[in-house]
Amino acid sequence: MEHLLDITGLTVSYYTDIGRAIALNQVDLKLKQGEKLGLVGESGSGKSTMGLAMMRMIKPPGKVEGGSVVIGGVDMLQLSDKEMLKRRLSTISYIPQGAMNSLNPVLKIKRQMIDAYKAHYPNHKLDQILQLAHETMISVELPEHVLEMHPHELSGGMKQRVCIAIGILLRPQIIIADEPTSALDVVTQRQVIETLNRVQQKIGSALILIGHDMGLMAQSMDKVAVMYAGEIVEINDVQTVFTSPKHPYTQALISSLPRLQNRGEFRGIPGMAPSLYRLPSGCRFHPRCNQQQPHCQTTSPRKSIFEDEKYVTCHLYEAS
Amino acid sequence: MINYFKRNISLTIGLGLLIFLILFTVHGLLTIEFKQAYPLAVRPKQPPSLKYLFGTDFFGRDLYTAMVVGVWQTAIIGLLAGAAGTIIGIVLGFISAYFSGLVDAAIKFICQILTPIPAFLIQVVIASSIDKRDVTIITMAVVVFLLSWMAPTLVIRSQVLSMRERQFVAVAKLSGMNSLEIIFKEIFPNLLPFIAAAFVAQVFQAVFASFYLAVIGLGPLREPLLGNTIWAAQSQSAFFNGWWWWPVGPSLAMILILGSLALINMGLDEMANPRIRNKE
Amino acid sequence: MSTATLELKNVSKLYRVSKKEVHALNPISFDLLGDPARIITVAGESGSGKTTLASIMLGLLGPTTGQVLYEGKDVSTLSGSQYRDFRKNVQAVFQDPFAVFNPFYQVDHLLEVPIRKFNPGLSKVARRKAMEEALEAVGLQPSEILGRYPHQLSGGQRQRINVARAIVIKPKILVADEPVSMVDASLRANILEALVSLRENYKVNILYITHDLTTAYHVSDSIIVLYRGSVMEAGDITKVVESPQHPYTQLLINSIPWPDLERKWDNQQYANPDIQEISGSGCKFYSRCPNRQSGCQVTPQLVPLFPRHLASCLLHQPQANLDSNLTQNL
Amino acid sequence: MFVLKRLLFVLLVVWSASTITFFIPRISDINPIRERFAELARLGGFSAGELEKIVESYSKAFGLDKPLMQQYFDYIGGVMTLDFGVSLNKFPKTVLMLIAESIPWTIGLILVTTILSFVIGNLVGALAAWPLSPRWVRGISTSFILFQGVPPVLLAILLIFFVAFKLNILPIAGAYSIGTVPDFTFEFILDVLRHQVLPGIALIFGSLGTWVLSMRGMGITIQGEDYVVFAEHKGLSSYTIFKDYYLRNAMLPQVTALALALGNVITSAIVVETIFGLPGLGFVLITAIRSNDFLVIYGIVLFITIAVAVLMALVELLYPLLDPRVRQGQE
Repeated sequence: MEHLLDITGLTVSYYTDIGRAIALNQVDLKLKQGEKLGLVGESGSGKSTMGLAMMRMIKPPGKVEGGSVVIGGVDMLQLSDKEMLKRRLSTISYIPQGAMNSLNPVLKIKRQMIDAYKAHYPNHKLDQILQLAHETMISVELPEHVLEMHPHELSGGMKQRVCIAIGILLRPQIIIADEPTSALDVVTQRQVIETLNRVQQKIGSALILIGHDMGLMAQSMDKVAVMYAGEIVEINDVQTVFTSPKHPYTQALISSLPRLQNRGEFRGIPGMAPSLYRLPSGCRFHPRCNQQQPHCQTTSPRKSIFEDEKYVTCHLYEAS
Repeated sequence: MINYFKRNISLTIGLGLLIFLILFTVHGLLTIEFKQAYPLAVRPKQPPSLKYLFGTDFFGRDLYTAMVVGVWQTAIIGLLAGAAGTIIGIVLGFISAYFSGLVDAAIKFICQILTPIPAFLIQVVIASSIDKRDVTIITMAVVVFLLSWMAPTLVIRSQVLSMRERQFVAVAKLSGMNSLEIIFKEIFPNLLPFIAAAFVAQVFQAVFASFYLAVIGLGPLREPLLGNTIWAAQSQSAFFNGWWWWPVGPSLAMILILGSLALINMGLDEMANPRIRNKE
Repeated sequence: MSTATLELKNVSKLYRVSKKEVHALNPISFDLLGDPARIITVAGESGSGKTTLASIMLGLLGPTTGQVLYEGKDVSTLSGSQYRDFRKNVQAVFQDPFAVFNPFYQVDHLLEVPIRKFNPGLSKVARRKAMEEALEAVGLQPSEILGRYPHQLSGGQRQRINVARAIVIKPKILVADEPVSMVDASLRANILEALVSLRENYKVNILYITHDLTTAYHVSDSIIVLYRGSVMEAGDITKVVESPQHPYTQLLINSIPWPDLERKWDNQQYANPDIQEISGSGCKFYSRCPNRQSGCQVTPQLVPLFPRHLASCLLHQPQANLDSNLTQNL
Repeated sequence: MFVLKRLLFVLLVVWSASTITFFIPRISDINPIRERFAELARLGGFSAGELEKIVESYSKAFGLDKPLMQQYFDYIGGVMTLDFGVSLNKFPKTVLMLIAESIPWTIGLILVTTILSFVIGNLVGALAAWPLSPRWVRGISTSFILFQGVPPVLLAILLIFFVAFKLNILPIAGAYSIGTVPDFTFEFILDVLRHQVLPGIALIFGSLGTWVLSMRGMGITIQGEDYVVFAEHKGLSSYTIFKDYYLRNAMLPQVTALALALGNVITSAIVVETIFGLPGLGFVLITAIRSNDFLVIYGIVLFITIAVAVLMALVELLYPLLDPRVRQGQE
């Protein structure tokens, strides 16, 4: 089956005074229409860079050094700047992490939605746009009068839903939500995630939820991609990730989770994530791996691909 | 260290200019005859030449000597008024932030009421109320200082207040430090860049203000302060009479002084708020 | 009954924000007993008053009404040596692992000050040794930590240094204000483990303040659920988490994204948290409550429902034979 | 309520300024009238005995013989009703009349130069911080910033030297050419404008750098804000982002800064006026200083203080129109 999103060999580096930090290294990711993927990893694992690279929003000192991001047959990285401007929000949209500050404080919500719309369809009539804005507000469960308000009059959860409303305004094929609930209370978090799921279902787009909360992934995602030090080490359906994780890092991550059953057990992952400036040789996880083998230190593992574009990058699975 | 200077260009250039000015003045002070900076010492109205590097004026003063003395006097006014303003600012700022409540409200209120009053104009009132024959370099410094302590007070107060809300202060309290220790050991070291910037800004303001007062004829008339020289040149219509060197020399010297202070101030700002560091 | 180490008597806090009164904390009373050492969670959303409660207990903030008693004496009137004793024994770990460090100093400063203050007789070598021991106790390599500046360390390392600071002092009570919320998920377990071992090895009573009920469930013995400054439910942690009685607690627990495919969110729709909340008398949760009734305009009392399980909701009848004292139920 | 508060603040500012100007001369025990007439006496008008008599009668006329507190209340009352007394030098002209005659020149100069330097400075500063700007914009901004340390007065002197004296393109001083009669003819207006060019340039460039510098700093902060980044994610054109998301927000603190800078703006303008011999407030002030016309000095100082305080209050009252967050806070 044709994939909606096909990322291959995506590589991004940041160049600073200290040297080159490889934030993404040869990442592959495929996604079908309507699929919901959770992208998890600790801070510095490259999950946000992944989202920005898909939007082509990597800015200096960052640099996309290779690979392709093909959406519906078109490689985003090959488009002209002007064409890419048109694709943002209409083909692929991004719901930011800091909803608290992602809305322009001096403009009404209405105006910020109209701006977004007009940037793509400058000739459409205003009442037509407003009609759509109203519908979109309803679909994120916000009262219509929010359109007439300024951001500071809204609560955190409402602001986040306004951001979702702007994100889905043009019915994009792919929605990337970057930790959309990190600053919200659990009750609000649940509602925002549920709203996100509902609108995703309604417009039938693919959804990528970036985050570090495995709980949210378990609650609402179909697939989970686990990132470690700039690479996807495992990508699998949510069932497999939680019940029989393959990669030793995923295994450690899953067993460190606090659940109802394992009260009072603490299983942290020993060691620290490596600095992106000084990555270990061979497998990037080998210094912290409990199933380390001699060749892990020298050779990078290859992908072991299972059916339906799922894979794990670990020497343990290379033979099979 | 050297790398930092490479990055903070304005600080580097500003300090460079300052060092040049210091060398110029020190060398000058060691070689000049002071009395040539005062009237009737040399042949009047001479354009710049090898003998009179910067020319001489209508009253028979050697303008090179006058400039050396003028820069020196400017430095005294700037440092005195600047230091006094900064110290008052630190003391009041800390008192205000430390005691909070009524004391703070009073200090803040007074500063806020005084800030909109154009300081220069009040300085004009003060300076014009002093018997002109008594005006000295020190009185200039005092006049300038009297209305310039509010800005550093407000700056340091707000910095101490924001610093006091920082969590490391709460932790220091939990670790058993008393209020005085917290102020001097925890807060004060972090304020050093701000205090340095406030001091330089204060010196800049003092030099600026005393210069303005002198330019409109409210300086110590007998001294060859840079502003006084310009005022004298203006009142003798130097440009109309073709004595262009008379006002231009001191003007350039003043530009160098204020320019170096402004650059150092910019550099210190950058140091205190690295967030604003330009990414160029 | 032995003297409580720290006793809160009708403590409340009222803020005045431009003429509006905000009840950050409504009167609350409970004691933290010295023995046996326990971990008590104070849970709530932002604005629930949990951080205000922490600041009052630490003596960083004065209560509007009521008293905080340390070993029976009002904290605000403690004399020099008594105050030092209070300071030494009531300590904290804060949320932000960076903000607690003074950027001017090396990280040693954070550990050295309390040793110097509370153990003035120690020699330099002995101080160094105490610092090293504390760092090792939280699983850090002293040689990798001492002499560094805070920005040179990772968030997880910094937060463990904070716990080490508490170990150095060996307090009787530790207030841990959201100690893991700004730390990566994979490192949380290490820090929580360090906290639990403080309780085990040093008999430290810990007040664990959090909005995250999953970690609370894992580390603590009992819980106080706050909502807009009032206690909604309190008691044994397993009882409250496994069978919550107050509609607010139910909502909270139902909203937890358990990392568990067996425990998925149900399809129930809850009252929108964005709706305008009415302030004034009555149950604080009234405007959001799915079960609200006309009687809810009266402020409900915190009453016992089961042994070691209290709730303040009119839906539930108090069990008259049980103790309604909050301390006894924790 | 808010308006009332601002008004009270203005009154307090004016009250403290007039208190200062009232007491300072009295502390320094200079009798302005004696000072004035002593100078006339030196020039040989009358004898020392006559001087005392004249001083006494004038003191009576000015109410200087009344008790100090009485004088003080009269004075404050006068200031609040813009009655600053009479000029000693140009008797019987009142101070207010002198101000009224000269102020159009000053207002014209200040208005034009402040608007120009504020607009140009902020635009250049904003562009300099904008990552998509061409390199030369940054070059221009840096050169403007270098002017920041140079007071307008010094620029004025250098401009007179290079442009008026050396190149002789523009007049050295004066408001209009000597010998022309003030009239509303085209030639006369052109002549006036020609005379305003150099003072104008001096004032604009003297304050431009400050705006460029502060706006550039502000701009660097704002462009990292989440809402600017989100605007990019929305696919907005860089023009829209620059105008509505970046510039509008970065301008807010600059407007407040403008209110605070008013005092300096006016100070610079009146000093530059004296350098060019323009017949504005500065000229009246310097004439008064030279001739010990104290009431004129105090009158001008207080008048400007009132103007600055009122303008600052106006900016603060208008600010909510720009920033909806403040708007709500007030209601």
